[in-house]
Amino acid sequence: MASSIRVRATSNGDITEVQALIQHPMDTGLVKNPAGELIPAHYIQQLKFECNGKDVFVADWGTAVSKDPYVKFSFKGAKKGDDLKISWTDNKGGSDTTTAKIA
Amino acid sequence: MKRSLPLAMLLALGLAPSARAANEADYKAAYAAAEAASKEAAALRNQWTVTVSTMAAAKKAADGGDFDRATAAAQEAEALAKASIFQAASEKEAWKAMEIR
Amino acid sequence: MTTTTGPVATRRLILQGAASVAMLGLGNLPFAATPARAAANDKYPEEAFKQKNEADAIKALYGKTAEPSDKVKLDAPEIAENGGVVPVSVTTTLDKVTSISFFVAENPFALAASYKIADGTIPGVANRLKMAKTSNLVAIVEADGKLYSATKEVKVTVGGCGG
Amino acid sequence: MKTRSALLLGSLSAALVAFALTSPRVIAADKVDPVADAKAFRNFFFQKFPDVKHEDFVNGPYSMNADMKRQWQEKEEFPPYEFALDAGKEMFATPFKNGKTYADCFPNGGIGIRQDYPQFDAKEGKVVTLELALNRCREANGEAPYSYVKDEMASLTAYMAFTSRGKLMDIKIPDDPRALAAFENGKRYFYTRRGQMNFSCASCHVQSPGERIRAEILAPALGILNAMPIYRSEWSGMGTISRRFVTCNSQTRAVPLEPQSDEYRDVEYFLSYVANGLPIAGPGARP
Repeated sequence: MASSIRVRATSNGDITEVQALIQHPMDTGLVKNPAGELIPAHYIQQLKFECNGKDVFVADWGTAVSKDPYVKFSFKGAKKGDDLKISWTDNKGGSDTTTAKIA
Repeated sequence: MKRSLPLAMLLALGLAPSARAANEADYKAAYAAAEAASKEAAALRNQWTVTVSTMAAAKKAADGGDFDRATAAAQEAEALAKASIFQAASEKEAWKAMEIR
Repeated sequence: MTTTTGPVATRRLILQGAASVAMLGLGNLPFAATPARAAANDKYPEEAFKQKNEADAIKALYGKTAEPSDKVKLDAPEIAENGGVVPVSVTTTLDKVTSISFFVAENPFALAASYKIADGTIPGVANRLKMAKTSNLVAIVEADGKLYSATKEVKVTVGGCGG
Repeated sequence: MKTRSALLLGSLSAALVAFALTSPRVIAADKVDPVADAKAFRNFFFQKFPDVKHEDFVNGPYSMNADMKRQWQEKEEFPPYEFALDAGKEMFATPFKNGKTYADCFPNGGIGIRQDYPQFDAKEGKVVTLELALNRCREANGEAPYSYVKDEMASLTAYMAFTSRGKLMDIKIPDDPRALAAFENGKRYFYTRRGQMNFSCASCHVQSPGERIRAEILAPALGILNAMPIYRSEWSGMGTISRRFVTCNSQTRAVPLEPQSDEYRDVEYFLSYVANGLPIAGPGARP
């Protein structure tokens, strides 16, 4: 199955801009399904971006992050072709990881 | 304002006669009338969602034995169905008024 | 009601759901002794995400209070296109930034997201948050150990004409 | 207040224009004239919103409100329909059990043809929409049809729309009385009031585009289907044209018809034809 993480890392000069879109329901645990039962909470808690062995960006998420979450940030110190490792874990122990080349 | 006056009167008329407590027979008659009007509206492919939900409410009230509320709901459903039939008929020509020419 | 849960109904369900779960949450609040103000290390700030209102959440996460600063530029819409997907971003000219967090005051749980900024990472982030209703959106930036904040009100309501 | 008076002025001038136009056309009222209808339809919107670029009408509410447009452009950097698009591309290439694929059912292998749909099928004497053609292709190859309102159909149409992005809508009405009747039937459906709210499609999308219904801005009817299928934050999911028609009906408290029933196919035919010449912008993201 294709990875749940779509990432676009483009570098110009010393700054690499990273955009990530992750396929995840991000259920808050406060919503009822049509049958009236509460849909249990199921959301990504931590998302890590690692480059050249260093965590350049770590996101701690709560239940208020949108479904199919999106995040954008930039960082210095990487160049074209470097590997950017992205991994997330959710409150049910689910996880996924992918590696992208900086374009 | 002018158009909705007859509708309001229609509704009021429907409710007034059942002064004494409605019994199952009243409910059955009211529900049958509502069902006929609702089928006609559906046949004209112009049914309203509120007609369907009011019919369901009528049936639920009847199942619970509350024939007063059931008859009132059935009569309201009939009025709603009749309004949607009126709408379908009047719109046969009325739509041209809005057309961009 | 329509076959699928109409948009209005889901909003109401969310609010009702919030009340019931909140009661539940209080019942088994772990009174673990771990210091609430875990420094911004790798650990997931469980405690902070459990706080209802914004002040407690900030204290649980950072252990200090913030002062508004115009060096923190918070960008969010006047009227949210949809409460489920509100594009929000923050940039700052402050330096030595170690953390950026977003709080939605009126949400069931105020803390929405918190980011650890390594040195060499540009202090700025864009993301999409959920907002239960019209609320103050607060962005907090931790720079050189001090907290700076920016606040903006975002109007949120449902769409459509009823159904 | 400013928009209110602009709206008034707009509808006043439209009424004048309409009045001027009707007199010569009253005689020809019963003869269906799609070309004149389309021209009048487009001019109504071009005059009502003179500073909206013609091709921008396909962006619906975002052509009407700057703040909404900014929120949209931000989302378009990494749009939420990205997953549906990838899923659609994969599904489109996956062969059926009998080895054939969707490409065998469509001209040009199904790539870059969205702007030609819906088409009038002379054999059947009815309008065939893209969603219908996809399901017919599946059934012809022994596969079960997809629901018209669920994600699979949305993913497929999202991919096919993506391959036509930028191409101009190009709907043809053959000189066949049944095709003209279908166009007229679609036009009638568009202007007919329904539901307890007593609204027609035109009540919202012709009389008050740019106005708000609570959080949402109403899209102009011109080019309203060009960005279909759409990812709606409201549904936090993809929606096909069928799903949009069904939900619009329920909003006015009218019981929706079966997806892909004649009325829906004809109104899609009408709305697509009057948008000829405007670019395809699907898949779209909407509130």
